[in-house]
Amino acid sequence: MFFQQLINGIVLGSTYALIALGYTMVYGIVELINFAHGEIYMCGAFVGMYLVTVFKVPFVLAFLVAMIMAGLLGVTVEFIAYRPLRRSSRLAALISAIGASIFLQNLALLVMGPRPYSFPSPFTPKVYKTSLVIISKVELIILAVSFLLMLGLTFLIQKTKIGKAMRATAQDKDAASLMGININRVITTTFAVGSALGAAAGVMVGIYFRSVAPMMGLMPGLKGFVAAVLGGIGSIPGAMLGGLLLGVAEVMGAAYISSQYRDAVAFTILIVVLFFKPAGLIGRFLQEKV
Amino acid sequence: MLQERVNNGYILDAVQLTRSFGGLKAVDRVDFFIRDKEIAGLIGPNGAGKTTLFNLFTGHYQPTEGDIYLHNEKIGGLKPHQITAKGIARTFQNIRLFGGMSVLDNVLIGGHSRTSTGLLGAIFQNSKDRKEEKEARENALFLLSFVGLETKKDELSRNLAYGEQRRLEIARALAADPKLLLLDEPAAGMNPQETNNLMQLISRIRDKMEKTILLIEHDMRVVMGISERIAVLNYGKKIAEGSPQEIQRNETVIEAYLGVSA
Amino acid sequence: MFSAYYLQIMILVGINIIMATSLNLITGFTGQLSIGHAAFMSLGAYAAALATLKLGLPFFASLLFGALLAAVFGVLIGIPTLKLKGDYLAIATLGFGEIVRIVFLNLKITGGAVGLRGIPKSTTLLWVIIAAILTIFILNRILRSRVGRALIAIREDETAAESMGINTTYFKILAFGVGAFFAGLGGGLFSHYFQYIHPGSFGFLRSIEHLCMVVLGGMGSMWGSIIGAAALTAIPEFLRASADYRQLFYGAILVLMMRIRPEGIIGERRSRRKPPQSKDKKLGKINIFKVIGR
Amino acid sequence: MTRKNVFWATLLIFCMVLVLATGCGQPANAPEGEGEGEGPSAGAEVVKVGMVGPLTGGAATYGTSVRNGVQIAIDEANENEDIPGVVLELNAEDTEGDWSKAANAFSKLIEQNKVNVIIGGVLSSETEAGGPIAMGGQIPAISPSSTATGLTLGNPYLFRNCLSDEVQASQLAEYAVTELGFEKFAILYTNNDYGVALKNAFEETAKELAEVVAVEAFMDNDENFKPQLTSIQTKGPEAIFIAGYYTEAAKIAQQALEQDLEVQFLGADGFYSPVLMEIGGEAVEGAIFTAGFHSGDESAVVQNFVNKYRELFNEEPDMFAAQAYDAARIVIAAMKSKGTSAEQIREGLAETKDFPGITGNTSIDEEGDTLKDVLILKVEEGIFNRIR
Repeated sequence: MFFQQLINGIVLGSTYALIALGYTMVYGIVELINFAHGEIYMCGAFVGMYLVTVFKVPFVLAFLVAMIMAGLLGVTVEFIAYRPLRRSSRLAALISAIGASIFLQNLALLVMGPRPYSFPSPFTPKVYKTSLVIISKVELIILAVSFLLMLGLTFLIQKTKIGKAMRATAQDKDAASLMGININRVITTTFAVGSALGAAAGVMVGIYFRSVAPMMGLMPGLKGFVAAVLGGIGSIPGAMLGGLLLGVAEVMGAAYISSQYRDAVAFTILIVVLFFKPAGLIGRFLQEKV
Repeated sequence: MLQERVNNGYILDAVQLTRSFGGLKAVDRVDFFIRDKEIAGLIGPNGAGKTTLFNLFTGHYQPTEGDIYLHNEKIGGLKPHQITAKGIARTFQNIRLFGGMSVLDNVLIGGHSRTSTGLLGAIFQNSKDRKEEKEARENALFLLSFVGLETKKDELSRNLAYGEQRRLEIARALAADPKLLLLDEPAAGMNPQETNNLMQLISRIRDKMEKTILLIEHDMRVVMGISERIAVLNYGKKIAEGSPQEIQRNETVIEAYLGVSA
Repeated sequence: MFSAYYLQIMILVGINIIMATSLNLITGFTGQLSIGHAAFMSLGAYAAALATLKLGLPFFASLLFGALLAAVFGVLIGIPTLKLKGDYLAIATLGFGEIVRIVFLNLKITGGAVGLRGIPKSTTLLWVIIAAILTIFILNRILRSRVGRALIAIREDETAAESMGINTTYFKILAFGVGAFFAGLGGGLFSHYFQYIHPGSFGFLRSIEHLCMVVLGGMGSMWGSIIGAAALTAIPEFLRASADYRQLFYGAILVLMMRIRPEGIIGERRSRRKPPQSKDKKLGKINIFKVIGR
Repeated sequence: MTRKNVFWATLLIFCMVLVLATGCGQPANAPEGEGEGEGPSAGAEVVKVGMVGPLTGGAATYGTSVRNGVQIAIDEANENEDIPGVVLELNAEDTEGDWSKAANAFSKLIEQNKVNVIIGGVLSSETEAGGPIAMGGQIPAISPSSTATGLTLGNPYLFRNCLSDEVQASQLAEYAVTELGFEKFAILYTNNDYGVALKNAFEETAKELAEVVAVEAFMDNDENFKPQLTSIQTKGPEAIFIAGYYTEAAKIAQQALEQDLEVQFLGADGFYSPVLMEIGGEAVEGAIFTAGFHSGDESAVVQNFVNKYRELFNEEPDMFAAQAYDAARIVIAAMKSKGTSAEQIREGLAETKDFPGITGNTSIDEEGDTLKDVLILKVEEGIFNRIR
């Protein structure tokens, strides 16, 4: 049972990790907790579901279109709700983000109605059994896609020009700007990429759990944020690790401690980790210069 | 808890003080003392470990090795607020005022360790607390007039001019009624006129208020002009110590600054 | 006389003023971002309700009991603040809030998922007004004293505050304790007004609502929190007129208000720019040649 | 900067105006040309019926169904002029699923809208918070779905129209043991008042008659049930009783299938929604659950409701909608027999006896609780069939 639960945790954790990446990228660049990220995840899932069920678009194409649309949405949200507040206090931006989140959630509710939509799996259901674990095809696909996306993101950030610009901006916005980096473009790209990853998570969770609903972003959004902090917010490997750890912690908490206290266990682990590593697992704790 | 030590007449005495950051020894076995009521200077090229030494004295860093004694009482390992209460106050290299607070409030905070009103005192405000607050205000206003900022007392400190901010930092540190005042580059960024005023102010603090002063300063006119004794740090080590005249003639010091190998 | 509806809104405004001003002490004045204020409220609400129901304490004593219990937990959650800063602290408080909610959801004595019913309706508008005024009065006294200055100094510059002899750890915990005390008081009033409590109303969305009140009103402004609490209690009720579009408008209004006044309704404009830096030190380096060469 | 601010401020004010404008047009189903002598409502007295429930937030799907059900009942009554000289107007208020906001909604409906009766709240916590307010305002309220034990006790203004959790869970347990022959049960319940009450009742009966090998919990709006299912799987039950609503039940069944956990799924009236099959697909095939409503019932009232619901809202009704429809019809019947004032409605509700509802014959006892027949349904080839 332990290995089965571990697999359960890793699959859940990899979806958290994908959501956490969106938070952490945005945070790394603009130090903003993008509260509307959970809603972007939801919108991505809706776009994917709509394309597949209504327009009969092949799944892979729908997946990519959902990512692009969510990227555009992320950029729009940044433009309307965050950009005007870039020089204001961080909390003002946070409240604006919360407002954007409420707005998007209820827009979806008005347009789509409150009932969950079914998101039929594009894959023929199949289960792989070994002596230790049972894993389904969808789960394997989620793991593979998450892994590929994370690999792609790492490549984007480490090897490409825009990735370098992102890293430079994350280090020091003013200096990056002096070096001729177009900060606005970097921020736009960050929001687009982060949102696209969120949408990828949304679509995959949609097919995994076979449903899409306007409120589906609320809890995963929160969990993704927690995962990002757990790993060390602003750190990309941290988000991946934090997501996996949170997923495994939640599953193990439910399995071995109490399913009633599942989230309490996960949050206790969070607080304990932060107590010993005040800047998350991978985050650097910058000793303030006196 | 605090070890006593033989009285040697020093207000501050650091023995074999070392502080490492990873492999780097920012301060390396430095012996350093300050006599009561003197103005001492600490100089050295950038990155020599001067501010690290300050941070060790004020408890912002814990010494890796060695001890610090304030009036023969061991203070190494204490927290900054405990050290302030024991009588060391400081200013910062890159001004750290409480920008959103008024000038007067900044000085009142300086007096934090000399007052005692707690939560219940704040709420019920009996006569003792009211008296304490009144005295603290009077003292703060006196210090503001001492540094020449009495007319600005209600302004937000972040709206002050640069030189005024430097002086406010000094007033704030004085409000802690320290035995030893540490000034970290007080003249940085000042014009010659402001620098002159600052030198006079520092001398007055020692003479009128009878404080001991240690300053880090790059402006040699200031250091040489008012210090009675100067220590020179380079690469975390103390390379020279003596009167301004001795330091100016010291070969090692000139080398350290010019970077010429002998 | 007011209709019972307006009376209810006024009572909620009063309770929210207590919540917002007490959170303002922690977040606005001391600068410790907390997204777990609802947890203190629920602790006070449950403790006061249980004190009334199980111990038979009079209303006033129950309120005090709830507030004190919340304060104890405030101190407990204040302890991780020794190390955590900014968003990490925010997340820890959020986690704490969720833990409290889940515990209340599963405990027998609190009625668990069914909630706790049969609490006597002792809260009246007069009680709420007295409590709110008392809260504001006490918080104001604290803020204008040595203690308050120390708290604000921690917000402005923690390192410098410590250098001024302020035991930052102690004062941060104190801020959490005092903030939680009044949040617990608000919770006690809340439970004795609705006669029923359930953990569902004390989730992180409620904490965020409190934070919105503080930020919208203006961080570190007592009047700001009062206005913010009143506005964010009244606006959703006012928006009931827009039926299905209510929450949509609510979200849009939050975004717009922040755009118009990022510093809050009452609050000074402060930018994220860095404090003035000392000028280039190379100037000093050149000086030494002059002096030594002389 | 300032000019920009003026722009945004204008936008904000514009929004506010829009709010008011939409607000004025809000009573969507208020009869057109009220009091102007048009149509059947000429000179008719308008009686307002309030509705309280979650129309936004995580539970919005249940609240919306309730509103839809009530809407149909009221439209019908107005069309048929069931109560001569009276036009009913629905005033729905949102709670966001938060009971303290439900209290505001109750208050507002009573004091501002001056409703004579309220249908709601939907969630038990909403009704718990609203009950005292209804009593204070002397306005009767009838909840279509709040199943919490003892909810209506000591409150003469509070009624409900739903199956009792205790009754349906214990009947199902009995049925599962005696008729279906199961001996080892697992329970997976949602950690809210509904799930807990069902779990307790089922566990009690099932333990008397057979064995309960595992009890696991989940939260409202959860999506991932793998850890609980994995734990349950190791205990090898023959049947799992899911004490929760259809969205979660469908996902549980789905994930159990993926995990090769082949068991009989049992449930309660929370299963009753087409969403169960839409999301659950193959996995929920064969699931057995208790319900008060069956859309396959050939009776005219049921078919009338189902058809109207499809026509108006373009979807199949669920359990909430059906019970809300009945609750509203019980209210209308009370108005017909006693009168339309709040006190008269209260008397009428209290005396409800053998009301022929689409959710079965309904009587209200002296405590305001409902007595109803319990049906047992089974999912067969994607539709619900009645098996008892």
